[in-house]
Amino acid sequence: MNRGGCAGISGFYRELSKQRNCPRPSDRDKQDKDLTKGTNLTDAAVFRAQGIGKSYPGVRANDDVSFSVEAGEIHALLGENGAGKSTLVKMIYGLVRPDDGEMTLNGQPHQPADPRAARAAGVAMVFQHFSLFDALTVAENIALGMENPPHRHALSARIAQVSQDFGLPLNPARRVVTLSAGERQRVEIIRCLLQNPRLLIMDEPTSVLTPQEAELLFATLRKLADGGTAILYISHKLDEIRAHCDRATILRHGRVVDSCDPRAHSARTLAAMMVGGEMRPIDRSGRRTGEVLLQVRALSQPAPTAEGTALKGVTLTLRAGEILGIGGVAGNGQDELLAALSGEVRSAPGTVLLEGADLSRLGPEGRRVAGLLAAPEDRLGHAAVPDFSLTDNTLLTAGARKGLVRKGLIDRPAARAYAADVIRAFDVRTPGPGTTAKALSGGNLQKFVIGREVMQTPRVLAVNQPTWGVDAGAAAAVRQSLLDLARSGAGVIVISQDLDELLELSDRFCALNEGRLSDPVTTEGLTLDRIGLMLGGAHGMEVAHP
Amino acid sequence: MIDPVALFVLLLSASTPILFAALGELVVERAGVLNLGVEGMMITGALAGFAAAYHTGNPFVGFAAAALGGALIAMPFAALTQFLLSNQVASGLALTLFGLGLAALFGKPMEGVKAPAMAAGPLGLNWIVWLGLLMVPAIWWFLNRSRTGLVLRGVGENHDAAHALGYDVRRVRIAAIAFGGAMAGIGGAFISIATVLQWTEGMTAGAGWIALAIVVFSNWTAPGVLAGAWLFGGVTVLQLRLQAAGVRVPVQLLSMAPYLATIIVLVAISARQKFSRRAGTAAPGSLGQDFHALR
Amino acid sequence: MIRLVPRTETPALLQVAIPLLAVLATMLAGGILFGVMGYDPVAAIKTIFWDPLFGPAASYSRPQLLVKAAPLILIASGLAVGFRAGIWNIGAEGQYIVGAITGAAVALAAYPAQGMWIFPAMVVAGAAGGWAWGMVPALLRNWFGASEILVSLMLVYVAQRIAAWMAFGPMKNPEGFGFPGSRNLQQYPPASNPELVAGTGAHWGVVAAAAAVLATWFLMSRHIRGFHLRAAGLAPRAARFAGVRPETLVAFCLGLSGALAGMAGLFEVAGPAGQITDKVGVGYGFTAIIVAFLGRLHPVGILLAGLLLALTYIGGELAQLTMNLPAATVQVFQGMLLFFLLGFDLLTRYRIARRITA
Amino acid sequence: QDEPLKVGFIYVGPVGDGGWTYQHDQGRLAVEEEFGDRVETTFIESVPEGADAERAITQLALAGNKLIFTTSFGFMDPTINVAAKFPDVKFEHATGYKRAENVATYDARFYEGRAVIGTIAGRMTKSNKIGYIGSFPIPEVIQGINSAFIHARKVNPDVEMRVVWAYSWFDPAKEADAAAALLAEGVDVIMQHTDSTAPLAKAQEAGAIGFGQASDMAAFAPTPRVSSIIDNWAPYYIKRVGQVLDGTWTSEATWAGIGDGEVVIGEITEAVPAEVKAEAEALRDRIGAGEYHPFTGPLNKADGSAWLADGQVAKDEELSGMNFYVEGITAEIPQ
Ligand SMILES: Nc1ncnc2c1ncn2[C@@H]1O[C@H](COP(=O)(O)OP(=O)(O)OP(=O)(O)O)[C@@H](O)[C@H]1O
Ligand SMILES: Nc1ncnc2c1ncn2[C@@H]1O[C@H](COP(=O)(O)OP(=O)(O)OP(=O)(O)O)[C@@H](O)[C@H]1O
Ligand SMILES: [Mg+2]
Ligand SMILES: [Mg+2]
Repeated sequence: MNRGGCAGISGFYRELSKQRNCPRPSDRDKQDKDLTKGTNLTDAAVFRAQGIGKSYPGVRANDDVSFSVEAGEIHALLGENGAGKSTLVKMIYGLVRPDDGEMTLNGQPHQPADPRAARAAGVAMVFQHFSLFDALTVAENIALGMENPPHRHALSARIAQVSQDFGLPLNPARRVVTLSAGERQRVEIIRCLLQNPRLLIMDEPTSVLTPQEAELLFATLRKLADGGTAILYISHKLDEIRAHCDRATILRHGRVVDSCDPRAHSARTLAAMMVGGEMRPIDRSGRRTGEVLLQVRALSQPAPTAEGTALKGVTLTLRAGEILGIGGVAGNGQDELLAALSGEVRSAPGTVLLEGADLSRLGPEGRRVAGLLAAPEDRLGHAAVPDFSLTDNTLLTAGARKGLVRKGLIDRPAARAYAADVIRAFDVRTPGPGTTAKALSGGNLQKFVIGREVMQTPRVLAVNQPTWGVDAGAAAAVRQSLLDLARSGAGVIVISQDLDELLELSDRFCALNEGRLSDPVTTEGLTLDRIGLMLGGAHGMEVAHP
Repeated sequence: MIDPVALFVLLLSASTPILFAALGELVVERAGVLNLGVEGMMITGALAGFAAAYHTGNPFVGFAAAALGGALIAMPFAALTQFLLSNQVASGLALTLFGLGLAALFGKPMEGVKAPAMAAGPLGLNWIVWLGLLMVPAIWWFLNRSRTGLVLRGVGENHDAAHALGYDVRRVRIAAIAFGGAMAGIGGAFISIATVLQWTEGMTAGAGWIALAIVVFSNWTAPGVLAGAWLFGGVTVLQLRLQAAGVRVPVQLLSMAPYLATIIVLVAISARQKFSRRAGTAAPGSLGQDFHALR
Repeated sequence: MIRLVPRTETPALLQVAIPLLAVLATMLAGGILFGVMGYDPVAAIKTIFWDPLFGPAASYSRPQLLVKAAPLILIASGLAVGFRAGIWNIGAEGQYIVGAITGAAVALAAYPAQGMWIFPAMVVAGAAGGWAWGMVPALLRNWFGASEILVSLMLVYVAQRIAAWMAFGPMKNPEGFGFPGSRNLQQYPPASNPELVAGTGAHWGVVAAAAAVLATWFLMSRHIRGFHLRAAGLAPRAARFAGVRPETLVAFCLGLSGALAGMAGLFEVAGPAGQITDKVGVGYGFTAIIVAFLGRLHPVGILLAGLLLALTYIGGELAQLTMNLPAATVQVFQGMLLFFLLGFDLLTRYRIARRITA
Repeated sequence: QDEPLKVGFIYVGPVGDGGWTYQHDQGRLAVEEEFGDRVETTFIESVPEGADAERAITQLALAGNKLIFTTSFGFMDPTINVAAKFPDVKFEHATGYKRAENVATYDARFYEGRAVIGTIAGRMTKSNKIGYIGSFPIPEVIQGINSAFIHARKVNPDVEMRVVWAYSWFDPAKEADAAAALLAEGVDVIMQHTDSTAPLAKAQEAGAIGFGQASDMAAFAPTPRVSSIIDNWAPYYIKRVGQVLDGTWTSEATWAGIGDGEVVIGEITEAVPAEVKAEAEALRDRIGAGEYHPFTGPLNKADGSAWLADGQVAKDEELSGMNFYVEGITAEIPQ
């Protein structure tokens, strides 16, 4: 076990890769390559794409994309939301057929009719969103991802074997619904490994992982790469890419705009390449903290679902003009804490107070009226109704404070005007307030959701993962708007797994761990080591020794 | 007073139509499709089977035709729900209306004639009764041990994931719907060919709805379906048997019992899922949801 | 090759055009069917769709459209609210039956008293009965997570058996020579639900149906609660975030649709049907699901769909009468109508595009 | 020649039910045959009892039908209601008890036929157990059970009667289960007052015998169907249509039986010994000739209380509300 140790969290703290005070996983792995059955270590391209194009109605998702991935290489695919990364890898995996261009795999033409053909040709893929079957067992899930799985018992034995070899222990008989996010990812990876892929594709695999899990993933990937597998890796986490990838191909508006060695560039320059312009630095100036706005006192709550986390005695204080950052790895109670703040879950009397008034028993509407607003993590389906227009989506939260709803009656012109205001003020790129939320790209919808809350001039705004899966440009805009809100005298709580974001935004920092909130520390001068200790050996993680 | 063995034999025949229909619906629901058109498919099978048996003089040809008829009448439902992404509840109700009406129309020439008698199978039970019993382990094996069954469960559990892995969700579902139609058809034909030996309008008299209840009662398992079919068949047979023996029974109350039992079982399995960390119900994850993949 | 592309916005015209298209397609397919069966297709279609409205006996059948459509519209209005919120009450038939029983129970208990209070009390009792029957699946879903689709469906059968029990036992008419069935409420004026204006077919149920259409229209398109309901149907978590309590929503939707169905049952048993028999449930609860979908879950659509379905029933009877078309034709017809509607409905959510090729 | 007389029929089931409705439609066809161009008949089938019935009857009246037969008990109140609105239209309601100036009622003395087949049953049973599948515990069905039992006992004092209520007029699967339950009880003759052939099919499987009900069910002859009790509405319909045509129609309550040809005993097959056949036919003829009433004393009720004294004949009013078994039937009538 390696709980909270140096190697365990080093991958998460991007800076550590520079500090080199821990050996990189790949360095360690190079010492025992024999674990993998590597055969081909030549640098010939395993996969090559030539002039690939794909159109969707109104969008040229990929245009004349050419690049190659070599054996033993971890190759990053970078780009803004909607740049065409997922489309590209779906074509390689046979889920989408390219309109034009050619692909070769191991020198052979690669035109998979469906994913099964792609798998037969040696391509394996881990998806952006899990492609697992909750009610089925691990073994069944893996069998479904293989062309000719061995008999049940033999398969279980092989799963046990391979998962041991790669240090990713898994019980083949467990039902997936009982597994943690990290364990689920293991299932996907083992499913790929069992096929001895020539090319392994990973589409944003780390967005759901704890740092330890991510670290373990990279160790595995490096092992595979050293064994000769070509790996195509998609992520928005630039530092992660800089730490672990050998090469990067950058897409913008469906076209390849650059190709580079990510280790040779800073995150900022990479982001600039993606966006095609310089990023404006964040302005933190001009804030001062004032009186206490929000108090949370010994908030305890049972886990809402079997998969959820209980909150245990969460206590915090938030002042006017202050941004409180709450860090921690996913699944430690972030969603539950936000729900307790937003009022989706009511808590015991006296646990949530805004400017002295007890809001604990109020629902979301009551709390909004009082001035406590929130924006949950999942924008599509939680913060917004995908099938509603943006106008209707304003009614979701802004009805009372913006006078869009009076005595229960909806004032639609007012709602439309407010939606237009948000769109204008937050530079939401969309045809207009009549557009459905699901038609917006992730970053634009996030700007709209944050804007909808910010423009209601809340006393306190709590946000969860405000920039999750959002590209660099939109992320910067969202962060700036939170800073501006705090400058205007409101209190802001930012719950995030992105420590950079927290360090950038917050005045004080707490860690959420297994539903417990640590005491706050001032961010100024806070070191990553210190944060690592605060996050304290994340829950239930097994980190195998290589 | 009442011979339990004899009672059991009664129960076997009585439960056969609903057993077939429910086993078929089980497979359909396991593939993630809720088809409320069982009654329409049963009556179609009852007519198609009867007509074929009458014209060929061979009851077994009749059952084959019933399977075909049931599968065919399910195809508009399949097309609607799989290609046109229509609501499954409404489409199923439409299928019931359509099947009942169509069978009544096309059944006019079949009125008043008698089906060829069926030779009894082992132990004096109808061959189709045996076939039904055999289908229980067969479907259990298919669902839990076969590769195709695994794919089918995968499709029913999470159609997006199944699609991402390259399985043709629609094709699996259409095949399952056809199978469900065929099984319902055989169940219906058991009534016309083996039980009544005649065709009459509306002769399935609501058996299809009972089949739907049984699938829920079974918690989506083949042995559970057998238990459910026996419970429903058993309560009917038992109350009739008690009446025949001169015992006074509260018929109306007893006939509610299976439905109440189904509700209780449903509540129990749902509660187990809700309150325990282990997954309780085996209700397929994508049951009743539309699937649409863009390529 | 053609392919489907999701729409981001549905043109308003389509909402109207699609049901019309479905009706036309049904006429066409039905015409072919009639032709194959050896009937004159044009005459058959005319008899079913035209004669009830403008035929020789239209002055009678037009009001009858209201009588037939009223329970369908009343029930469907309630169901559609729930369907919009993603709550699938398919047990309205049971709620209808229970409402009829509890409503009639008040009248039978009061018999032979006279009083203005009796009918209003029956309406309340009918609504309460339906409401209570709808609350069973609601509570079981809220407490245990049991599927309301299945529980409400099961409760239909239980209700049917209760009706039979009542008709043969507790509610049997003591002056009915041992025949099953309760007293006829039409013959007990304080409890009857007669035509309000002679020759219009309008009884209190029609009034209630009209009120339900108006009220649900107001709720769904003007009121924030209706907005919340729609949000809950599309994105339950978002609705919760907006301030909707899922439990309240489930109880509200099942309670509302149950109460409306129960009221429909009461108006029917006190009016056109007259008495509790074992066949008091004649399928209005199931047909109302079809009406709700035909009406695209919109109150105005439901109003029209209810009338349309009533038209096919009455037209179907006329076609039997004048052309000897078998009764089953109506079922086939309704089945086709629904099939076509569901099929064309796709066009509201997706548009058809030609596959773009290189 | 003036306009043909238009005659309408309302059926509770589909014409193709092979039972009750089928037989009424046979009666309608007989009317057409009899009067040819002078009449024009129409029908509406599968009309639910209740709200829809009133409308369907009205439609018939509006369509110009001057004589309307409403052929199910559940149409009683709707018939009366519509009749009040159409005083110049004549109505005939089957099996009900409410009449009006222009509403007549008619019914058949099915119990007369039950007496005949009860005799055959009593003679034919070897196990001395006769099974009876009842639809609903209503007077008409109870008359039939009593009549069948009385006459079976007459020829076979050891006979016992087992009654099973299906609570349906037509549910083949349920009827089959009911028959199977009776057969399991050791019954070897099945009588039924439900409309499907399922009990006959079960009887055939078990080597027992049964009787056609409502229609002849000849497809099951010569065995298991050894005879049948047929509802034959044709004579009555022809008579009443004729009366309307010649203007002699009046509202009355008709309860006709074997004598009027309304209840017909289907052919008794060779599966029945000749002497039994003769005995049954003799009984049939005596009833038909009015020489014998199936409910003739001495008869006691099942609870032992006296009902009819020796030679006393049951009054029609008593029969039409019959809600008790006669002595010897041990079961209870469900309430
Ligand atoms: N099935 C589809 N139908 C229509 N347009 C699509 C479809 N899938 C993707 N697109 C469009 O293609 C473009 C590329 O999308 P893609 O999903 O490949 O982006 P991405 O780079 O993976 O973005 P992200 O970082 O958000 O995952 C987008 O503009 C998107 O709107
Ligand atoms: N099936 C689809 N049909 C049409 N457009 C699609 C489809 N799938 C995705 N898109 C569009 O693609 C764009 C990007 O989609 P994608 O799902 O890759 O991620 P996102 O929501 O932008 O961001 P992320 O998932 O990374 O948070 C969005 O504009 C979305 O509307
Ligand atoms: Mg994305
Ligand atoms: Mg993507």
